[in-house]
Amino acid sequence: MNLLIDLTLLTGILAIAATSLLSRSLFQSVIFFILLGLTLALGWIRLGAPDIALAEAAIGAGITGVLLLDTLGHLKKTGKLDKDEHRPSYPRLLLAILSSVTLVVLLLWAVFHQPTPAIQLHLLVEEALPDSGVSHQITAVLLNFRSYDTLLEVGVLVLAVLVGLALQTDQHQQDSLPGLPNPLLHACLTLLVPAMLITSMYLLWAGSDRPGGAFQAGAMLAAAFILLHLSGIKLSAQLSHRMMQFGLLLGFTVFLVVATSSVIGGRPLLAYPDGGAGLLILLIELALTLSIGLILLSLFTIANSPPLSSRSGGSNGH
Amino acid sequence: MTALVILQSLLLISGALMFVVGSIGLLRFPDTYTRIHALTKADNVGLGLIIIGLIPANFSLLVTLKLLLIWLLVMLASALSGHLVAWEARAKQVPLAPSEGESNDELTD
Amino acid sequence: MDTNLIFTLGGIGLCGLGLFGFIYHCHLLRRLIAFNLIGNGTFLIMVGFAQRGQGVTDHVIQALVLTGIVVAVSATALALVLIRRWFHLKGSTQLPEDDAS
Amino acid sequence: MNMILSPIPWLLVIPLAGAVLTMLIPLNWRSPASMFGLLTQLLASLLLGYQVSQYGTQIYAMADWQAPLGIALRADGLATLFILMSSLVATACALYAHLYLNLTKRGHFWPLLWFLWASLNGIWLAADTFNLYVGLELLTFAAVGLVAFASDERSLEASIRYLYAALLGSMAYLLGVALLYGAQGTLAMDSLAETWHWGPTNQVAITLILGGLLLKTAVFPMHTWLPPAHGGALTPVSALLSALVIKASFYILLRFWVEFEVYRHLPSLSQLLGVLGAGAIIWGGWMALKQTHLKMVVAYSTVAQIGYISLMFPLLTAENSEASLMAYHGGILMLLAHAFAKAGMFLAAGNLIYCTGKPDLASLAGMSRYRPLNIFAFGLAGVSLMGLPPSGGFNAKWLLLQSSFLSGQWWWIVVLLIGSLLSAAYIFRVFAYTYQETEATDSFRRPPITIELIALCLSVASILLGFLSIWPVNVVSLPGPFMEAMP
Repeated sequence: MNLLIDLTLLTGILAIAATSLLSRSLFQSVIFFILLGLTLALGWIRLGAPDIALAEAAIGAGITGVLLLDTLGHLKKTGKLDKDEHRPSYPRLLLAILSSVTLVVLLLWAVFHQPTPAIQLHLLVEEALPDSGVSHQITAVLLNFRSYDTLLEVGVLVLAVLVGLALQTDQHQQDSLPGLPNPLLHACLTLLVPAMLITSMYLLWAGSDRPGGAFQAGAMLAAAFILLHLSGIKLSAQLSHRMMQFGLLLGFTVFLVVATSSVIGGRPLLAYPDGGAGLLILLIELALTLSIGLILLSLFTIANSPPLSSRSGGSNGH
Repeated sequence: MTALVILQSLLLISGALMFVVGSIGLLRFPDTYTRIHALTKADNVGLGLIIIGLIPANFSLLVTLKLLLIWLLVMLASALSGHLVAWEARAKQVPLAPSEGESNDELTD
Repeated sequence: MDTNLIFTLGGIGLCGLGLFGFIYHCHLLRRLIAFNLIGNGTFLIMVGFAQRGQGVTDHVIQALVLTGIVVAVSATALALVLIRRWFHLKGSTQLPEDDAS
Repeated sequence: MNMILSPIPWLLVIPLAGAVLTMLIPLNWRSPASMFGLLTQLLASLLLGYQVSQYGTQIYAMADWQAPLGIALRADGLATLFILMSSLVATACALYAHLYLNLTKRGHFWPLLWFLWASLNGIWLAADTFNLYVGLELLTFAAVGLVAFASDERSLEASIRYLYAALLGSMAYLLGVALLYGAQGTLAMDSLAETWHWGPTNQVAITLILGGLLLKTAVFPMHTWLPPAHGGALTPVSALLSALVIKASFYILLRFWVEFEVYRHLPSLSQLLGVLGAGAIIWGGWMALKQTHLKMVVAYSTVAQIGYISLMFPLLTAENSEASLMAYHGGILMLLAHAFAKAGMFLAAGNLIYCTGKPDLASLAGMSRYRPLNIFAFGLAGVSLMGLPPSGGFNAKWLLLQSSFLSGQWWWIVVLLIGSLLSAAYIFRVFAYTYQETEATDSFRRPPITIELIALCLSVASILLGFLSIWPVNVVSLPGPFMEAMP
């Protein structure tokens, strides 16, 4: 029975992916890509990974989907979307088929000759879990055992926003998207947005002993912000530029300060003091949630703001 | 016990059928407005049936409340998005399908 | 055939499809979608393959995939910013066809 | 060892904090704050150099969790040398950028540079495969941002190409890491090496990892993204990219190659890498000879130089350990000499373009009379790239030649000779343009003397390396897991 469900999901995933890749209409491609994210979320549940399912649905399908759709809308609005889409050349098709077949064959060969792993990392995790300050293994890995990775990963998020900002010259420019003046939408927002905020906080809180955590909570927060943004209530207009920047960097800064303070205290980077791990993790996660929400919102609005007219001709101006 | 299982199965299957019907409607109906109708109505009822079918599976008050909350939120969201699509379509003056004519492919342009 | 193996195979399929699309298409948005397919496939392989080897739910690899998903969305957003600027400057959604990689 | 005195965490914390700080403070404070950061970075790298040469390889357990569970950092001789190299080159480029860019551009440059630096240090020190993935992505984003922020059409196109190639490369790397984890259940390099066994899974994993890293290093024939990106960026960025960024993926490649003893088990792969390197030397040199824009000549020269460095792989053979050691030293010296020479050359080229206001070779006419110091800097860098004595490049090529003799692979000698001739040709071609006297306009802009001196310092460093080669060779031969895995 479970096998049947798995195989159905597998077929569905592959069919949806193929449609998304090969569909003639770009709009259809994006829609099918979002659909793929949602189907994959079901797959993650089957794999026993509810945390990833949450992240996939919220970030992989939700935020990525909104970003893609929005860009598509922008390209359409500016006209002539499909005109310059001439068919790729024949050698390119050949190369594509050849390399993808090679990859698949190699991977299949690798997968069917899997040896038994010599190291069982999950045993080590279980052993160390009581000292980690949280009781949910994934949160323990993300914010304690491998917190260095997470620190750099938040750096990647900040960096993406930074590059976006660097490509705008005038940072105070408002984006061009007009809000939707729909009365029913605004009425529902008063109900939906608080519900989303509560869910986000719940996800954050749940992260210490159940599936959930800063990233899922941040994505939820970002969804609420984007919804508000789309309906015309612009957070970036409410907050000053400086406040916004501070909010973007808050999570990374708090993380870095906690990391560094342990060095000054004579312990390795990122080591939490005895007994304080749980509280510090919660503090970091709280700051991260807010920042991730704002970062994802900014990634959306930066992409949205009107690109500036190209600057002075020479690239090597002084 | 078996009666309960049969009832559950009936609810779940009919809920799934509602989804199927809704999807067929989405594909077959001629214009945006009727498609919204098919989608939202079938989904709300379908999800409702499935959720009622799930409640007795492992009864606890908390889970039941959560399931009902999910239903409520989905209904709210689908009503709202249905309304928005129709509103936008009207603003752009997407025409109603002529009673016998070709379908105008709104979703696939 | 257990669940882990099935989804590992699904991941391999996604990687293959994605790589095909990434090389075949010229349209930058389509290539971005293809990249995301490779990414999703890789994540499926990561979890499915690791859990197949370990025989239990492996929380370490799941945490890594969470990191990977966040990195992938940042990459997508960055690429979209660049694509939009490119579109604004050149009015085109693909790169000039000299010898695109 | 006292945890506060270890410079390892500071090598990561200072750049990351620098990035945050330079994003928050007003534009005109960003440079002074960064100068302070540069100074502390230099001090921290020197301290690390001292500690490693005194006490040997240092292991640093992040968050106090030991390796297979947590993430370990490892500062061995190789890592230390690269940290010192990146500190010196990045400092020079940063000073140059401070003088070269206007206030707004500078404001955006600093946070990107700090992120770039943090990721570089993170990669040099990493001893964990997944951590390397995150570091590579951080590096990619910073580098793409730096290319794109010249914000004209060419650099934008180059940055999109670069981003797509780099993303594909890191995905292949991640796929390889996934396979390794599935086969062995660990991500740490040390425990991977301990439990390594050459099954099909590991072979495929290594193939994917090498493929991805080769794409990111722009090894021929996957180099097409490199020349536009390195040639189209702003001058200090070009220097950073050519001197440091491509070295990061190469460094990871080398670590995998030696620590997992790939050379012992896949000798055919090492010959393939050598062939690709030979292709890069010849094709890159030939293309450099055909370019009409000065920076594109320098960019294609990078393609060729990557080829030289890749020649170290076929020479790292299990049969002849003496030849292998020589090839290893030669390759590392080549890499080091290239970092200094290419940074110096890009900066000198940027100065020349600044003077003429045009990027093409033909407008260089008269430059050797007008800016002799600059041409001298360009020439010194050229000497090292061509491999003329006395320079770092000469010593490196000499070691590679000897290693080819010793291991009996004479065909690489032919390649090295052809490559040297080609590089001499494209460098003298640039010179020929600067000596031309035309009656065209003689109104050149005068660059500040300081930015010319920075270029000169880097070029001189690449020559000095010829006299001081013994020091880096000793550092990279310090005992550690890496040297134990050497043939």
